[in-house]
Amino acid sequence: SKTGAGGGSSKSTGDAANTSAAPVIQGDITFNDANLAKIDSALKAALAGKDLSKLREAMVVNVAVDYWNAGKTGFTKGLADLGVKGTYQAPANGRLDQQLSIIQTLRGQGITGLSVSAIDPTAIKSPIASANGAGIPVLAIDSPLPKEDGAALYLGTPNYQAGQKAGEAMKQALGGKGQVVVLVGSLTTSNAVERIQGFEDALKGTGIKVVQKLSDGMDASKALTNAQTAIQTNPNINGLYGVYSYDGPSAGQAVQAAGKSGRVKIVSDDSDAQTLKFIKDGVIQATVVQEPYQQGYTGAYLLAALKVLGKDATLKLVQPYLESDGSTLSSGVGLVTGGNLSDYQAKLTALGIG
Amino acid sequence: MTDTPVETAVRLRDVSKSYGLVKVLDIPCLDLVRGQIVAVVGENGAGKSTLMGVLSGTVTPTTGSIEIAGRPLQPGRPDQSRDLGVALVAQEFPLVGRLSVAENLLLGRRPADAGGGLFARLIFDRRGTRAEARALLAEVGVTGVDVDRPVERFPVPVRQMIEIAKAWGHHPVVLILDEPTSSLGPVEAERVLDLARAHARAGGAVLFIGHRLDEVRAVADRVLVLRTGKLVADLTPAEASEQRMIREMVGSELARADLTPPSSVERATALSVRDLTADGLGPVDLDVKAGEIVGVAGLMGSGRSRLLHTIMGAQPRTGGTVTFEGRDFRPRHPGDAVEAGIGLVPEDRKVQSLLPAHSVRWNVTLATLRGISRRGVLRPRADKEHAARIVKDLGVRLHSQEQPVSDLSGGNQQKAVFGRWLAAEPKLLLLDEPTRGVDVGAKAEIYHLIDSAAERGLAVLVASSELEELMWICHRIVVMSHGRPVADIPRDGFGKEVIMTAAAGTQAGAAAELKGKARA
Amino acid sequence: MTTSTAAVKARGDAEGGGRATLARRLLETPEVGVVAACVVVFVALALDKSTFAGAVNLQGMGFDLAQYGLIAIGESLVILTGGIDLSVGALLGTSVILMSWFNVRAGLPPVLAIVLTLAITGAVGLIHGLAVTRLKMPPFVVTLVTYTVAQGVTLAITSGTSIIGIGGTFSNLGQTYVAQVPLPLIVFAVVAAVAWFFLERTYAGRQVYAVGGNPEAARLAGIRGDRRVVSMYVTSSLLSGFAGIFVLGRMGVGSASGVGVGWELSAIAAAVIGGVSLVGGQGRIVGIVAGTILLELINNGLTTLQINSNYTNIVLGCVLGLAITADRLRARSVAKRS
Amino acid sequence: MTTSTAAVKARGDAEGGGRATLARRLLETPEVGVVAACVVVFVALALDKSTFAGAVNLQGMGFDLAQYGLIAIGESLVILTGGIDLSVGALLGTSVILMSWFNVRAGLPPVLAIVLTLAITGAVGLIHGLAVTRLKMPPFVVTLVTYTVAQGVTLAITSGTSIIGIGGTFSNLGQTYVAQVPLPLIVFAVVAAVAWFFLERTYAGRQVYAVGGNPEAARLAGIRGDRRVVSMYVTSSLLSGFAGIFVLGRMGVGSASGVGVGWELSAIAAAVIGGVSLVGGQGRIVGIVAGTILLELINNGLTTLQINSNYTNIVLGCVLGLAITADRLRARSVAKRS
Ligand SMILES: Nc1ncnc2c1ncn2[C@@H]1O[C@H](COP(=O)(O)OP(=O)(O)OP(=O)(O)O)[C@@H](O)[C@H]1O
Ligand SMILES: Nc1ncnc2c1ncn2[C@@H]1O[C@H](COP(=O)(O)OP(=O)(O)OP(=O)(O)O)[C@@H](O)[C@H]1O
Ligand SMILES: [Mg+2]
Ligand SMILES: [Mg+2]
Repeated sequence: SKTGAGGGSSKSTGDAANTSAAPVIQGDITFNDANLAKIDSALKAALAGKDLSKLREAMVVNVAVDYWNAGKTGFTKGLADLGVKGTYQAPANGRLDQQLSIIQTLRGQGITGLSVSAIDPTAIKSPIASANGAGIPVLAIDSPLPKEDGAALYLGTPNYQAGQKAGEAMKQALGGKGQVVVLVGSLTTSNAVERIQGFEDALKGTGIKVVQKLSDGMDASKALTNAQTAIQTNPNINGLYGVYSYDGPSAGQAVQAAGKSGRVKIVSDDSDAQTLKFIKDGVIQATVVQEPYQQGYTGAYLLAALKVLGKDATLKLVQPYLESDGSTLSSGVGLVTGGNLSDYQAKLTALGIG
Repeated sequence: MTDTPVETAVRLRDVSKSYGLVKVLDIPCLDLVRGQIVAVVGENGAGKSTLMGVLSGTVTPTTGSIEIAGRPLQPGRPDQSRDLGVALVAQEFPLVGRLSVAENLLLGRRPADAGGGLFARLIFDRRGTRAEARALLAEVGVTGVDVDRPVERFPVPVRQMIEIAKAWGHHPVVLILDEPTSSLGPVEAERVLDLARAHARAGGAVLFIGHRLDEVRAVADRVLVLRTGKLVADLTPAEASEQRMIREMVGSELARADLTPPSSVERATALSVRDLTADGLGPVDLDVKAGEIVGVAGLMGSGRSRLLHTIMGAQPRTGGTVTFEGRDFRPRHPGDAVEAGIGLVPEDRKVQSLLPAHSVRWNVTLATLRGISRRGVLRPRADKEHAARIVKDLGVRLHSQEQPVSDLSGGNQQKAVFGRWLAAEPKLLLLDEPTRGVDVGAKAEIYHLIDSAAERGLAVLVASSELEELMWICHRIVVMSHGRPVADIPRDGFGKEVIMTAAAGTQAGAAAELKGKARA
Repeated sequence: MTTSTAAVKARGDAEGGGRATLARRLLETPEVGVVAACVVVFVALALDKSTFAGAVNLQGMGFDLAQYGLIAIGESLVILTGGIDLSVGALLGTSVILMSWFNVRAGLPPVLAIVLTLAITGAVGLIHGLAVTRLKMPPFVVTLVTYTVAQGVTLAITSGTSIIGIGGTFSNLGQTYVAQVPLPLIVFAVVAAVAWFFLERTYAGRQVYAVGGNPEAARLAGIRGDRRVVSMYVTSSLLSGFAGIFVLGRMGVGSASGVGVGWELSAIAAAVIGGVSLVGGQGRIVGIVAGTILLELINNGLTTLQINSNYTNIVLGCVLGLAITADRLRARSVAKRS
Repeated sequence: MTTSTAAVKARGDAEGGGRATLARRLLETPEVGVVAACVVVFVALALDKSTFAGAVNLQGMGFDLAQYGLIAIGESLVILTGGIDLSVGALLGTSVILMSWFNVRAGLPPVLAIVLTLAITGAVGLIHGLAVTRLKMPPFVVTLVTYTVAQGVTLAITSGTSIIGIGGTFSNLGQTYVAQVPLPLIVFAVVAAVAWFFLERTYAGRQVYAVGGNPEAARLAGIRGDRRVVSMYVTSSLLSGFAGIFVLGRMGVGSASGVGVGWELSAIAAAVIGGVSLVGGQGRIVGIVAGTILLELINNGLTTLQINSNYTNIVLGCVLGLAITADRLRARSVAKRS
């Protein structure tokens, strides 16, 4: 039998029947695409006729995961459109010291621009300073960096905002009442910390309480164990938030195996294939998605512009599209639900990352 | 007795040691004086090493007090015992294999001529250490050992001499020698006895443990006999006849075993070696018949161990042929030899024989595991009975089969290893220093076991540094020198002189070789 | 005559040992400490939180236990030979990916995917064993290389993208209950029993201990130690692959997120806590299993008790430290009294 | 007479060794393999990529080297005594946080923060040493507990938020160049030299080898082995704290994101690659330093060559495997010929 103790009560295993009663969560996949497209063409126009053959751009992300495959695709596409050479680097294990070493080493290789998704925004300060000192413009992607760190621009979705979006979705899913457990790969990396912060802030003042944050040390199997133990030893838990891209699938698997699909709501981050499948099955209610593709693509444009046109000229070009803080260029944040899943998948396919 | 006041070197009061419920040492009162060599004899497991351990601080006594040269010894503090002037040559000589000879010789101390300043106390004086190490070795009569080589590269006898030199270097008040000669040939053994005498003459006290009673008689000024941890006799040299010592040790009269090998019946040749060569060995020609006990004599480093190891397949052979039981025999691993029916009792118990942390039962059944299992499965009952039989046959003294073998006394460990191989019922048994550390009674018993096995057709090749032993039990003695057999002496030609001259590789030896060949 | 005296004495001594009471015997068994710790932790948690000992949570722990337990046994077998296998966790992660890849991308039926993957892990173990025995390379380095390469292979195959759509056979294996007992747990129990039988009841198992205890003595006793060593490395790697089946079945997706990496530390810890000596030659299956259970209880308990996650590691470390210290004190008092 | 015969043989052997040419001697030095590997890798990389041997890259490697090297030396000292220290990396991470906390949150001047942190790490080492020597606890478990607790402490102090605003003293220490050589690298060189001197040229150092090689022999020789062992654990922990200073100075922020965790594996690997035996009592500083350099060269080289990050781990593992295999083959041919 595939039903364990306690799972037998739920006769309907993980079908959408249960969810029908649940409030519908409002999906949204518009991102900031329109604005970014305008920036791309503006930069392209400004760079037209300039000699870009000497440029060597580098994109350094925080860990080699699925999320960044789209980023890499975008970056490569951007480089190709511009006719620029470049390199994409990811610390294989997502370790801070690896990332710092990579940046240090790249600097020794004579790159002309660096976009970086910092594992630790504070620790990246001195590498950026020395890069700037060597005339290498730095673009922060994905994770924002404090102004004083010296990055010229930030292109991405503030993690805090993504967390808030997840919180809003959770609020709708639970109808404003319940107990939630957060599953996360690390409680110390800044993007996770910020997301959880945003998530908790969004839930403030509602009847929803975050009772536990469980770290799994970047191990999907451990995440599954955590989710399982949490929902099985505390029957009051009716919501799970999976922060890392594999946390959603692990949460979905745990809920499905426990026969509680639809009764325990799941909100996750990122568009892991399994996450999308679980959304289709109604196991996961919603997932917060970002646009790593754009961070790569527009990032390549921005780096070229920063080096060739200079910082001031570039900033002037993008000025109209910046957020209120004057240095953030949002790549937008979306929410995929059962309702807009097929649209989202169509969009991915169009970009060549489906 | 004499006009000079007798100075007490060691004073023991109410000293006892128990392991669990068993009291292994119980000495109400014992004084040792300077200027004497005191021999301690007793059966295996009588408590001799325990007594020495207590004196040297390595064994914490359960009760009692000890004074060394008038100063009290805190129990279980080897460093303090050493400072008080006790130096121990342990039965299992503890050397740091990876460190050089020089550093081992001066382990835990500084060269004597080092200054007293802070610098000299902290900074390792390499040159001084080396020089003193060389001097020490020369003093105990070992020359030509490269003091920079790691100790692990030297064979057992050299290590034994290094251990003695190490203790000697402490200039102790009390020098304890725990079976110092058990792995040495006669000449080195004599050197050690001379050292002991010199030490006593110089006003030190010597405690000498030995199972070779002739040595004990030759060297002792006083003989203490231990039996099951108790002091049962305190003999003057005049009283200490061999019979008397044995009687006291055993607690009863021991019929002098008939120490002649079984009359050899004409049998087939079991082992035939032709032109055998290996690293540092050969070429060797040798035949051993079934039921024959052949001794291998030689000086240390003469290749006895290598010969046995090469036959066993434990050391790669570089040439020659071995025929065993009529078939060409080319072992590539000792496992092949065991399967063919050959057993080896190696010379270094600790390194080559024992699983120190494991039970006696596991140790004695090691070579017969496959045999006592049924289709690969061990049956606990059969396993235990098998082990019990071995232990009983060999008279191994222990509390329980399940105690770690390292808790046994040295001699009993040796008996356990012996039992392991006899139980395998081999057709050829290779023995390397087989009775090292075994007491007289047990020795006789082991000889008896060898004899009866030989009567049943076991061929035996014994390498030993103890010439008496070879002369007692062998039909024939092959003498080796520089890796080759230089003489083959039949039983009626036995004599220490003949063997020694042959071993030394002089012309006399060559003559003996000729003579031996002529007779063979 | 002499002999008979000695023999009589020996028998007397032996009986002296036999007379020891059961309680004393128990106290002297090295594994009793960790088993007791398991019981204490379990009872304490069950009293504090009724759901802890509930069937649902016990089942959940059963799944975990099977995963960790399988590699802990493999790890211990290698440690018994005097080696160490750092690759068990990473290899498990890789075998999860290999199985999904064979199944999904190469379109092979699940059974074939499993067989192929096990063949690969077995080959890896063989390489470990040969490198250690033939080339005399330090096991730490050999398996560290695999640890690194295996993670690399996982990443190279997936580029970080999980493989979805694996066959139902896997989830049948990984999620089925037999009489309410998780199938993986049953398999683990069987593997543990087989390992116990091998180590305690076969001559080959005894030889493993001998090789770990003193390789030279074992060699001169005619034991072909190299074969034993190689086969233990192969078994360890195979068990990693085997555990991978259940992990994959349970997760339902070939996850690329470093599954298994770091588990070698838990496996080694379970072994050491259970009384396996890292020097080799010493340790028993009952201790290893108890060590794994203890770790699982503590880990699960931390989640169950909803310890503030900022403090879980501290609590985990402290409980572990306490358990081990208590065991050492017991061992010391036994040693003192003897 | 007898003795002299034996002597002749022994001398023969010795002279055989003494007569060896310099080349032969070199070939027999155990560390020569890893040093050669360093040279080969360096030259290969420098030829392939001119920027590799450029000043900027060399300086960068210098910083890395100092960090890893300091804890590799501490780790090796512990391994020499026959133990192991799993906590070096995690403790480094914690000391980074402690220093920043003392400095920023408690408002202490940097020097005082450093002193306090070193005192704490020293105390941790002391506890390790005492647990290992007095309670006879397995070093693996003792330091595993610290490994876990230290990570927990880091999290508990920071709740995951990095501590910013540390004093300039740190960055002075961590980022200064002396004649174009990074200060941390100089410090590392000094520490290595001191460790070398200690191990090769002081009695205490030689005693460490004795204790690691044969604890019983050392005890019988009256060596207070426990003191040596304890002091090595203390040194190891202190060096972790010490390395923490430079890591903090280099990063300019008390990073809560798991700095140091996992470094113990690199440290152990560097030691083992450099010829340190995990059994204890064998290994030299020159090998350890070379092992660290080799790892750093490979790691840096992978980035320099812009290996696709999906394959870095595979390449890293393979290069490591090759280097070690080559060294083993060398050692084997030496053993055969001698
Ligand atoms: N650590 C231990 N635990 C239990 N029993 C021990 C331990 N050490 C020694 N014994 C026992 O104490 C007794 C005396 O041993 P000891 O080594 O003193 O004998 P010995 O007289 O030196 O014998 P041998 O001549 O064989 O060396 C033996 O029965 C031995 O089994
Ligand atoms: N080159 C070698 N390869 C393998 N084993 C060796 C080698 N040289 C010596 N041995 C082994 O080392 C051990 C000790 O060497 P040693 O010089 O004592 O042997 P030996 O010449 O036989 O001495 P003895 O005649 O005193 O027994 C022997 O067991 C021998 O098999
Ligand atoms: Mg003894
Ligand atoms: Mg010999």
